[in-house]
Amino acid sequence: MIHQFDTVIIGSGLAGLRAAIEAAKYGSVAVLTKLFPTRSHSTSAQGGIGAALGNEEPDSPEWHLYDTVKGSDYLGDQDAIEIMCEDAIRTIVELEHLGVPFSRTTEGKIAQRRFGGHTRNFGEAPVRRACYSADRTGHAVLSALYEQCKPLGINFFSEFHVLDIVIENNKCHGVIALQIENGEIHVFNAKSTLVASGGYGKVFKTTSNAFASTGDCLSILFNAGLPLEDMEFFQFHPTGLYGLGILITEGVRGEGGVLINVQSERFMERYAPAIKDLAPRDMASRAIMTEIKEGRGIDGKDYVHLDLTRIPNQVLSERFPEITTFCKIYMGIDPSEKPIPVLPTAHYAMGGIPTDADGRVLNDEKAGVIKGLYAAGECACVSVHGANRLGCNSLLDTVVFGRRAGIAMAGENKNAERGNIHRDAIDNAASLIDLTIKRKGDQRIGDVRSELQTDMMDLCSVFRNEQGLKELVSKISIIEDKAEHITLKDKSKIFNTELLDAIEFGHLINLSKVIASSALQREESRGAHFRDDFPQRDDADWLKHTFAFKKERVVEFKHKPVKITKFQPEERKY
Amino acid sequence: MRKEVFEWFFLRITGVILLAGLTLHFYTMHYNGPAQTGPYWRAFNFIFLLSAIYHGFNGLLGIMIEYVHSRALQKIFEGVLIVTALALTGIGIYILSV
Amino acid sequence: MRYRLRAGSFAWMIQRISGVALTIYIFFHLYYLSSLRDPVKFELLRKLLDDPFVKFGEAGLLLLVIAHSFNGIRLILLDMGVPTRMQKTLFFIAALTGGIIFFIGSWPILGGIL
Amino acid sequence: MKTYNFKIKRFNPSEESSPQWQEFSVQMDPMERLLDGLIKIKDNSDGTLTFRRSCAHGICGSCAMKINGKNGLACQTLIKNMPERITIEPLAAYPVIKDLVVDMTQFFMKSEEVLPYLINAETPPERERLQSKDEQQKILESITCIMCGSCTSSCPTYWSDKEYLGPAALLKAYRFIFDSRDRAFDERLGRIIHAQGLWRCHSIYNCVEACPKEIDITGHITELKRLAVKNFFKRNK
Repeated sequence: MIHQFDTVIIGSGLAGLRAAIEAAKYGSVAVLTKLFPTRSHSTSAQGGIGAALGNEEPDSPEWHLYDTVKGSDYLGDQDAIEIMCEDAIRTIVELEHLGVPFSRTTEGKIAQRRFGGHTRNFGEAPVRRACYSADRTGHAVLSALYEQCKPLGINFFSEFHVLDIVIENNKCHGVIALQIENGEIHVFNAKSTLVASGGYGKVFKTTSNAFASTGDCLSILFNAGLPLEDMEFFQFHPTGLYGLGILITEGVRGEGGVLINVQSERFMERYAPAIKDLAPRDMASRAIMTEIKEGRGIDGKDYVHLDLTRIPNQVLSERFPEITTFCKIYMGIDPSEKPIPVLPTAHYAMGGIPTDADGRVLNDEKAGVIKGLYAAGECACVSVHGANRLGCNSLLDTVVFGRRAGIAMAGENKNAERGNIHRDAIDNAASLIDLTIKRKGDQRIGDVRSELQTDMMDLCSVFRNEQGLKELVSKISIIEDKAEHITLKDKSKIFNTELLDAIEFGHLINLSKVIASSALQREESRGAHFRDDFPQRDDADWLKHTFAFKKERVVEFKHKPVKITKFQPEERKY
Repeated sequence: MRKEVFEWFFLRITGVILLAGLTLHFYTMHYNGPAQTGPYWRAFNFIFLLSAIYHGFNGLLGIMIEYVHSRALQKIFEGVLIVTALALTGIGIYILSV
Repeated sequence: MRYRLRAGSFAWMIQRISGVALTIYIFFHLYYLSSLRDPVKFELLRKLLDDPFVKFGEAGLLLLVIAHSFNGIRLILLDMGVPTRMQKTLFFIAALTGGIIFFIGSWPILGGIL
Repeated sequence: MKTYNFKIKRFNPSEESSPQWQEFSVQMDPMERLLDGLIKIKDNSDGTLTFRRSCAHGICGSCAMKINGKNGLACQTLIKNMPERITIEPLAAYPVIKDLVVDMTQFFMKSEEVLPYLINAETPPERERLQSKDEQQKILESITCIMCGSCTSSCPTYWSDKEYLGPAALLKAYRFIFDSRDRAFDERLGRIIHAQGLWRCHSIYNCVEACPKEIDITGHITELKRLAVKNFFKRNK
């Protein structure tokens, strides 16, 4: 079936929907999602969305800018960060007007709380900057955006799995997708296409990410010859529930929760004397892993405790109902009575599809763009998060740059021809499915996938080194071969989730290879990327973005300078 | 659509009236209460009768909607129920007017 | 269909069945009352009431009335704002008091034959 | 590790004429979720087993199903709280697409009937609209709905009457009617007080028991009923 739209948006998370609302003012919009819109992973975001509203105490966008730059370990592009922080206040107010039920202060304003790495007056002390809706901020914002799409007549294609994004002659023509329910192939010809497909945390074994977070579109674009930027930077959130990876928001530390080791020591005081438990995530994760490595994990095991018993019960139940329930359900622990066992969990991809500040996808490290192709949200790399994202900046990133991409697309659509996807591209997509279903061999998808995820976790998580990464690259190569021999039992056209698993797994392997190779080539430690063999930041050689390109079966690298405007790199201390 | 609000509310009101009426009814029937004559009794019986028919038939109407799905059939059943209820009311008034 | 057996669902089914039965009973009741104008017929029907079988029927009627009324009271209380967590408790209270009242109320009807 | 028996209702309407029960035994760690069990079956025994899942911690609403007769999220059901024999069926009242996957189109359409979005045409203030804590308190529970469909699937009225709006849509209506910032009170109320709306709720409370987020759905619907009645008398004065 062939559809014609002005704008096609892949992904119905915050970035996709915010862009859709904007683009729908100027033309027809289709939103494709492999789930149902409100099931997108944005809904899992707990803690908050950052903006220097100053509702609870003095704050300024300038401080927000400084914190974000410093948090990014100076790898973030400062012009883009400035756009984000300046636009933050307007963005939050707009979200509130759209219906987001933010938690309130006693005067009825949007309430704000402390979050990791957000400080007042350039690093003096933590500041209340994260706007929240209890601990369901993502859910609240996503619901409101989805709801507001309704009166705008935006067309939703739920449970459509993207097979290909068609790019010819440096122009994007649209998308080929599989309708999961009946196995039919749909073609979406578009003037402009936005990739807002989210993250890819499923490359790791322990992750806070949803099953759907497999980075399909990044892998598709990478295979099409487009670069992926800064893929070595993958954030590990310090406080995932032990064994499960389910996230406990940083907001709890903003409200007084602390990390403690086996000696009941509040160890973050040693790692970040000024802001302690509110240190950025990369530092907190490393601190936890160091404590464990040095034998101060709880009961000699590989976890530490997150102590929320210090938070008043009323605050806990009012502001953190969801995580209180998680802890009770999954760990059998009432967080008001006992500390929770936590361990860093793979959380957020700083890297992704390189774009400019209006979401246009770059086709090289020199700022050339692909016509009609945009990206926003976690899958994109603007880059506002650099080497490490600050908590509550990701939701802000999605809505600020989602909106900008929406406006840019509407602008471009005025003078653009609608793309036309040719028969052979459609046949290719169909044959991909055919081949996957008919493939014969002795491998089971579950086994090979968990092998990949375990290897990534062991060799490419919080601490990395050359030997491990080299081993990983060759392991991935073996896994890639094994994947050729995965047999599917489900041959049906109707809701074939085994087929989708297989397709997604192909993308996971592809991205793992890019992540591992990118990590291997960056011989320094910066933000979330820490190399035991190069423990120092090296601004002389490495203050630059990585651009990874596909070259046959290997990954090739180019680099792009970091945009520095207001803040020169300094040693990063908290 | 206002009609449905009223109907739902009035179902509760008639329910309460019926409850009070039944208690009294049961008492006079089985524990030799006062003889049921005079204008007050007549008024009581009248309200009691109307409440019972309203409450019962409104209940049936509601149940009918949930199991009959064709709009046309719904209309037919609704008509039948209303006619039956009116007929019963007539008979009731006739009996009470002895 | 375990959902059918929960207190709220069970109460609803009783309410529905007893409601329909009682509405049908209006026909019989009016037929009985219509005999008030005809002494011969009235006497005939009166005699019928002494039949133990009819007595049981009458007790059954009382049971329906009590069930419907007591659950009705429960529903009205809930409509008026009694919190949801009370709904099961209210169901059991209604069942218990209803049962007792049925026992007391059916005594004058069944007393003669039991 | 302990062995559990999963008895799953399988059905592919395009290939079979009626559902079949199939049993699997699965080795489970007590810390694991029911969803982990289903994934183990899919990965190790039968790749054709079909179910939805995404976030795996009870916030996206994908994996609602009927577990031992009760609707719930597979990702929020810890295996150690389950008996050794577990019966799993798709949610009732929605057409089955395949195995545990049901067609929820109708379910979502119901919500759209109640204008499920904040409506306020007044010129917004420069900053946020103020909302007191008390005003927000009214909607706090209703905004936690994850649209998993457990409630509507447990409702006996919905079983027999697919035209009924159902608990989820009514809860959505509540969420906006009681939002102090919304201005579409009359229009939205009009969308729920028709014969197939509020009044088809008979306070059965199955939805409350089914809701994985423990929302007092019937309580919210009752408040809507009272509001409708109050509004009726106010207008007819």
